Amino acid sequence: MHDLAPLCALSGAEPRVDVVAGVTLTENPTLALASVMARQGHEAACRGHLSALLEGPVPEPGKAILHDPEASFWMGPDQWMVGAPSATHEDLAAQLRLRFGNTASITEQTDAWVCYDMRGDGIEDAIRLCANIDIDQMQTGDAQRTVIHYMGVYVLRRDPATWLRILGPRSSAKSLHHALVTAMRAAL
Amino acid sequence: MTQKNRLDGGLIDRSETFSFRFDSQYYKGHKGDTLASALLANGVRLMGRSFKYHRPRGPMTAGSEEPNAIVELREGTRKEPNTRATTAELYDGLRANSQNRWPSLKFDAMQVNDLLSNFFAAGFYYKTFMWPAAFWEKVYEPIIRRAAGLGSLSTQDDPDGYDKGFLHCDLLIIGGGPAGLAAALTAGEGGARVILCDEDFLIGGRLNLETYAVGGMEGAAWAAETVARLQAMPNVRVMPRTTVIGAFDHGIYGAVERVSDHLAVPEDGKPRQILWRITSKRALLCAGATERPIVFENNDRPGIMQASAVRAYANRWATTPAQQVAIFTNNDDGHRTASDLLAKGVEVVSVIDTRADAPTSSDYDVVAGGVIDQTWGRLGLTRIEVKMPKGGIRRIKCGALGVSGGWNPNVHLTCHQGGRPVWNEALAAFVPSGTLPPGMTVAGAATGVFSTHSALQSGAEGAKAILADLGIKASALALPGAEDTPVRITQFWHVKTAKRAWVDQQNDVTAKDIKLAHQENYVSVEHLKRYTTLGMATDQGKTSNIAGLAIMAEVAGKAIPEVGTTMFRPPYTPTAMGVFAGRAWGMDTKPTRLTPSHTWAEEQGAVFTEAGLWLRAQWYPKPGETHWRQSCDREVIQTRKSVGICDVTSLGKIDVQGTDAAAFLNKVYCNGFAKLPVGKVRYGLMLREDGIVMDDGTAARLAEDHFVVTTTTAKAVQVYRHLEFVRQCLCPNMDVQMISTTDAWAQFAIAGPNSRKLLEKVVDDGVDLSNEAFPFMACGEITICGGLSARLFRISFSGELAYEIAVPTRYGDALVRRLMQAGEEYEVVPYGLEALNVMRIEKGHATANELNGTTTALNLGMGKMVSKAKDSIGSKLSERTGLNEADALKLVGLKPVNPDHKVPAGAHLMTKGTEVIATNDQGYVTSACYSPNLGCHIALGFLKSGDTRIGEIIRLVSPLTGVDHDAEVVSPHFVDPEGDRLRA
Amino acid sequence: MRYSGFRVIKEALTGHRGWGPAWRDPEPKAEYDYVIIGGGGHGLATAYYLAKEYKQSRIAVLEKGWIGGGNVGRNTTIVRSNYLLDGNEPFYEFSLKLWEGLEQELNYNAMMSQRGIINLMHSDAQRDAYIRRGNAMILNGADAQLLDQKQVLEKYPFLNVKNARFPVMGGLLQARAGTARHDAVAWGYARAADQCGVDIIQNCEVTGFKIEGGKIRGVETSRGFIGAKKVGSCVAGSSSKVMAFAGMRLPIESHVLQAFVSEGLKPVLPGVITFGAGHFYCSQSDKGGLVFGGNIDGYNTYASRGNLPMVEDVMEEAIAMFPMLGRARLLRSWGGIMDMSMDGTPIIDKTHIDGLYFNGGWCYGGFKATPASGMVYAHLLATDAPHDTATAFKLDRFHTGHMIDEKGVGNQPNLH
Amino acid sequence: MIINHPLLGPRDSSEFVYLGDASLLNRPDWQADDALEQFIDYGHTRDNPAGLHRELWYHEQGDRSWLVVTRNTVTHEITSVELARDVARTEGRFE
Repeated sequence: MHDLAPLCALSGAEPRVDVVAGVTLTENPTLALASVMARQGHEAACRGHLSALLEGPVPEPGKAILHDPEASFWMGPDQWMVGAPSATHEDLAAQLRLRFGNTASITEQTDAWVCYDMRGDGIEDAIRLCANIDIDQMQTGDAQRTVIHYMGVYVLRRDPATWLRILGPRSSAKSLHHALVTAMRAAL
Repeated sequence: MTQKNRLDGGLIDRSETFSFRFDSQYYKGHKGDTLASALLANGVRLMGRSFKYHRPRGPMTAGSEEPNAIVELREGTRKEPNTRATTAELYDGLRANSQNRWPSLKFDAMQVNDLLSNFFAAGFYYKTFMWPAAFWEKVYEPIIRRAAGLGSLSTQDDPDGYDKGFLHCDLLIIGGGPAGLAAALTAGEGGARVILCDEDFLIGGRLNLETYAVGGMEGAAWAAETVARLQAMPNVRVMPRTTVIGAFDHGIYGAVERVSDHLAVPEDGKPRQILWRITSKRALLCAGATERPIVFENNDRPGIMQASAVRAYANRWATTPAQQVAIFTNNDDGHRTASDLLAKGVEVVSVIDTRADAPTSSDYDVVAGGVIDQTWGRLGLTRIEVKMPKGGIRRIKCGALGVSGGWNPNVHLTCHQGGRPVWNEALAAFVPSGTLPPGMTVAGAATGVFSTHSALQSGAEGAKAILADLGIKASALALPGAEDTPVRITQFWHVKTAKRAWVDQQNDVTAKDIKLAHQENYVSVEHLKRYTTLGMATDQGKTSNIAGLAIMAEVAGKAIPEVGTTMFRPPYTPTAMGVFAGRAWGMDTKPTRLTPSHTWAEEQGAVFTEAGLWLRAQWYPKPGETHWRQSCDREVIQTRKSVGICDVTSLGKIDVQGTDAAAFLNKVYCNGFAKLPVGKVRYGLMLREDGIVMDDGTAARLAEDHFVVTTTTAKAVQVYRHLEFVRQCLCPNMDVQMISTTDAWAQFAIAGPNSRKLLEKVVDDGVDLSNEAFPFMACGEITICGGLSARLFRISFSGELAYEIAVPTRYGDALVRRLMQAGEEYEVVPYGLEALNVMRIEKGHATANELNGTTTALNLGMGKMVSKAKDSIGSKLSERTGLNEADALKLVGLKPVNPDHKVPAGAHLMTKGTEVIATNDQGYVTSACYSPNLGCHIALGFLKSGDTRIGEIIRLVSPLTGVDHDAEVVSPHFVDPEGDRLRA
Repeated sequence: MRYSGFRVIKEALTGHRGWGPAWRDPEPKAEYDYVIIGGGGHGLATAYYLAKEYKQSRIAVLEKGWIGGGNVGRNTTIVRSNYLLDGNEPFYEFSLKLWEGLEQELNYNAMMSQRGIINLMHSDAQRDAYIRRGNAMILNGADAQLLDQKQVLEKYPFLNVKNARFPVMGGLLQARAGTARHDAVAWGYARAADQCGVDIIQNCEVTGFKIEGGKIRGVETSRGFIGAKKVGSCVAGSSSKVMAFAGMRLPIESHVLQAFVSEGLKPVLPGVITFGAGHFYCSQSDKGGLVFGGNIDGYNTYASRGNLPMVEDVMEEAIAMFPMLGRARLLRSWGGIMDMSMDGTPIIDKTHIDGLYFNGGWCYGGFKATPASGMVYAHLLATDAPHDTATAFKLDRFHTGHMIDEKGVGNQPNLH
Repeated sequence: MIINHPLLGPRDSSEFVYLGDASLLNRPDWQADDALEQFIDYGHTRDNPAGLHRELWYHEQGDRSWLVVTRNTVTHEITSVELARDVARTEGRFE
């Protein structure tokens, strides 16, 4: 085991937590991520492997499958993100490569993203000040790519529905955090 | 002060008394007042001065169409110039000051302009101020600019925050009067997602301003009850203080919610205003109508107002501009004002009706067929003179005159996508045309149906039809009973006079100006507007445009619709610029991207610089270093002598996979990639389709079907977009998959002769870094520090033996610390962008300064890289003759002849002995630095036929910065031209 | 009738009864030597210089609506000659010199005001590029000065330098640049051309060309056929539509540019200033309105209106530069259709049809070019040879590879 | 504007980046006799119609699909949106 200590995206050793009017925003460093892109001509087989992994249907456009331990959301045509707890899946990309074989291109994505969990009553009001998505129409299991203050993000509605997960570019973690907390303070 | 003109009743809250100040005087008002209503209640009519002639002015309206009563609201950093007193909500402690006057509102020295008005006729400035020519900027214009503008800015940073937000709905209802409320009830009860916006702080529109009964109760009470019902519906969002400012494509509306403008200071963390972008499936415009004036001589004195405004002040705000009021009207609605005022105990001295068949009244005096001939009162109306129908003048003492020239539907938003309203002769008004913004319908007075009953009905029916269109079933609303008075109007636009009668009050455009414009052939409505400035003031002609058109029609002998109508454009009312910016200002203008070593670099005291959105370490000063050059030189020297470390994470990284990945790269790079072996990196030049260099970088082949492509920091987004274009649009059948991994990997350059030794201390056992096992341009996946997966590339930007190592970003901080620790014995230095730049110039490597979007591979000395043996993007158009001329620019190195001289970037190159003029220009310097290794300044630049001019002494000129000296043309590779160090 | 100080005073004292029409409204004649299509600034200037400088006669300007209603009537009024490239700078400097004497030339006060333009710079690379450009300007006989941050702040003390996301390092100043009253430019040229005998025919839309044996014979219009020996198209914004009548496809796309004006404010901005970390330019008019703009919306369009995202972009940059503008109010916005060319540079050239000429592709730099565009186009029409300052604006430059790409963004019009 | 993405439904146009005429899908054959002329035309000449226009938009802040959007340049009405990859496969010249 190597001896380098990881840092959270906000540069802390421990994840950051903010609470505004009962809504919490938590930096979540425990998520391993990898993208799965079907190889041309292997689309069906790739979906099959993904379906087996998720023990059910694969996510369609705009959707996530909130399965444990591996979950997934749709990123683009024949392209998905797979996430899992990093404690058990630090080598997620390698695991997926084994599973998918030559049916998909797998890319390590864990450190490309910062993950924030926003939970509580009123999260919709905060999101309305951030992103041009119809948050009221988003149900548990919906996943949308959108923009928060120039930063491309994914917003996922989790279970329970008072829980949103926001994935943003890791290098902009601080700016995204600032945008989210500012919106929470303005809206809540 | 007593509120001497305060009446009984109204919708103000007398339980809350606010103290406020206008200019130096303190007054009292109540919650629910506007600044204008509170001032009127205190007997103040004079609130402003006009733009050109500095005429004394009071409020003309009770709403957002106000041209006259505009003030500087608040003080200090929160000062808001040009604020309409008629919409500014009163709060305790409010401060406002009059504007565009000196020294005081009552005595304004600039009113001398009024006496000289004969000289200031429309367009006068186009005919004069031309002699002598030099006097314009020096004499005339400074005088004009001294008089420019209305209010003044604080000139200090706005202390308040703004937000932008996003809303989605089935139906957006714009305006909460009877039509809007009936529509909202219908749609809300039908289950549609509804947003109801109203610019007022009290929703209800004219229901709050009138005495009409609705459903057996007072109109205002019905409105309040209805609003409460709507607010209780989860599918309805009721938004008071929210102005819909623009109708944009595909059902998108901009709306500004004034969250905190009714407070002295916004609450902590809360915005002053929010710009909502509303995405609607349908919109129903229920914006009501605006009463227009009749134009007559001296019709601009404080106290002369819209008749409907006089009754609005009486009914809603329980105030009157004066105890004795006269009315001037051409329609029945003017009489409504008279009866409302009487009911409030205000004396109606006379109703002058232009119509010979005017209705009579037993309650007040009516002059049928009379017109206003003249008015008196310097700072406020004291007397009117009426031209009687049978001749003769009647003088009437009064402090206010309500004028009613009929009503204009508020069609503004219907025009935002090019629709032009059409003339309705019966109403004597423009009404919305059939060409509306797609998805919009119009109801209520905005369509020209003016009775309360028909407004309620058209709102309800409009909503029902929209819901049916959306497939939502709505039941018919049980309409409450309301008045259904027909419109009776006889067109009458202005009382003819040889003197001045104001059409556009704020900009001081008179009927005479319009006639002059006609006389000079500025007849087209747009010429009229631009020549006279009619309709260009802060009210955008809401009360003046139609009268102006009517007068032009009359002098041109045309019908009004033949003269045309003017376009209304966003915003509907003037809108604070800050709200469009939202939170994007100051340091938050754009997001900031931080490198993985940022925290560590901060600890080292690094100085940072912007590179695109990234913050990158520019240099790392050591104690005692007082100038950046000292740090930079040290970093360069130490790196070339031993070893240095630089965070290069910001370079774009793209994962390219698939069985056709190599063929794909072969297509996008002008040089060959098909045969690059696994475990090797290659430099690649990417062209735009027009043959100009887009970007350069490297591609590392990690596996047969797996490459990692790097881009420059600046072009990462553009290159990715381009690659997706090629992949999806030009090579749709290639098996290629791509994803950006820029943020996923922390990447560090380790450069210098000791870089291998340093690296050997952190790589795991079994990783062979020897030159044989891992030669220049090798790459591979390795483990370090006891098992951490990493990618290693033997590439060099500095020209030294160098590597770039990448680890998952979360370990970047730990890795840089470990590398620094491991390098202690070699006196390793971190180096920043400055040192990086020096080393790459010394090596002759191009960067953004050279890849400036106009340079070709040929210019860069890499013309041979453009393969003719294959098709790649840009290769064909790079063959054009103009890009391959004999004297084409070539990248060269430059050294000063006098070693003390600089070779500054941006200087131009001239052949010795030629005149320093543009036609002799031979090229320019792109990048320059001091080279601590060569001990002099050096530079890269482009020179015509430069590759054949090595050794030539050339003249370097920068007249802009006072440089003119000689430089020697040399090879761009100042350091290690053979590349031995790279391969060591 | 000449405008003069005496005349202004006399008319003021006699009720302005003596002012005549600024230009006539003649009926179109059956034939002209020259027909200029487009009564914008460039078309009117072309007609004026054809008559005045090149001593030609029998000239008509055909305008589909009202004169000055295109981009000369809807721009941000900036006049400058701070270009980099050899193909451009001599032309724009020639234009600026014509501006400097325009009022006297036209006997009409277009209020050309040389209050200076500053392009802010925010990085070392940008400074290097500005130095190169400033030098190119000077080498072409124009003026340029490099300012440091302190010098910029002396002129614009309200500029945000305290907490600016992109620090202001200084700026490139062209002191002779400035603004002019845009409508007055069109009217001034119209009046002067009219006085030279040019027929300005409004509400006359060209609907086709009559071409025989590869030679132009005249134009079809909404008011009937009008014969012409030479026809010059000058309809930037609609160039593709008009030239399609001659079967031509152009290296041009039509795009909308929005512009904005604030409420009238007491002067705070002495000249023109542009943001270098984005695209934003601003000045303050003699009436006190802040006049500003930014990028085009970015998609092909012929609708003279824009959308909200670009409004927000422009305002964000305004606030980034001047946080004090947060409480200033936007009064009005408008949109104009631009001929966006493939390299961001105009085209003034003959066409493959004998007697048919083309002037267009002005992107959003056409206003400042008005006098020179008129002069060099008149030169081309009268002499069949390009003017010395406009030899590079050729229609075939994309064939030969002689693009004039100031921004260095290539053949994608919406990036220019 | 709102672009009705064939997979994701209506999306705000600010998520997209505009390129230009969809004729850019028809990249000429580099080995044709008049390849240079064809590339010059491909790279620079445009119909630029006032009316229906097929054009390329890239869903940069979305699923990264390139789309062919048919839009009226006078009214901005969008009548069709297709995945550019599908269009390229059926209409374009490609290898």
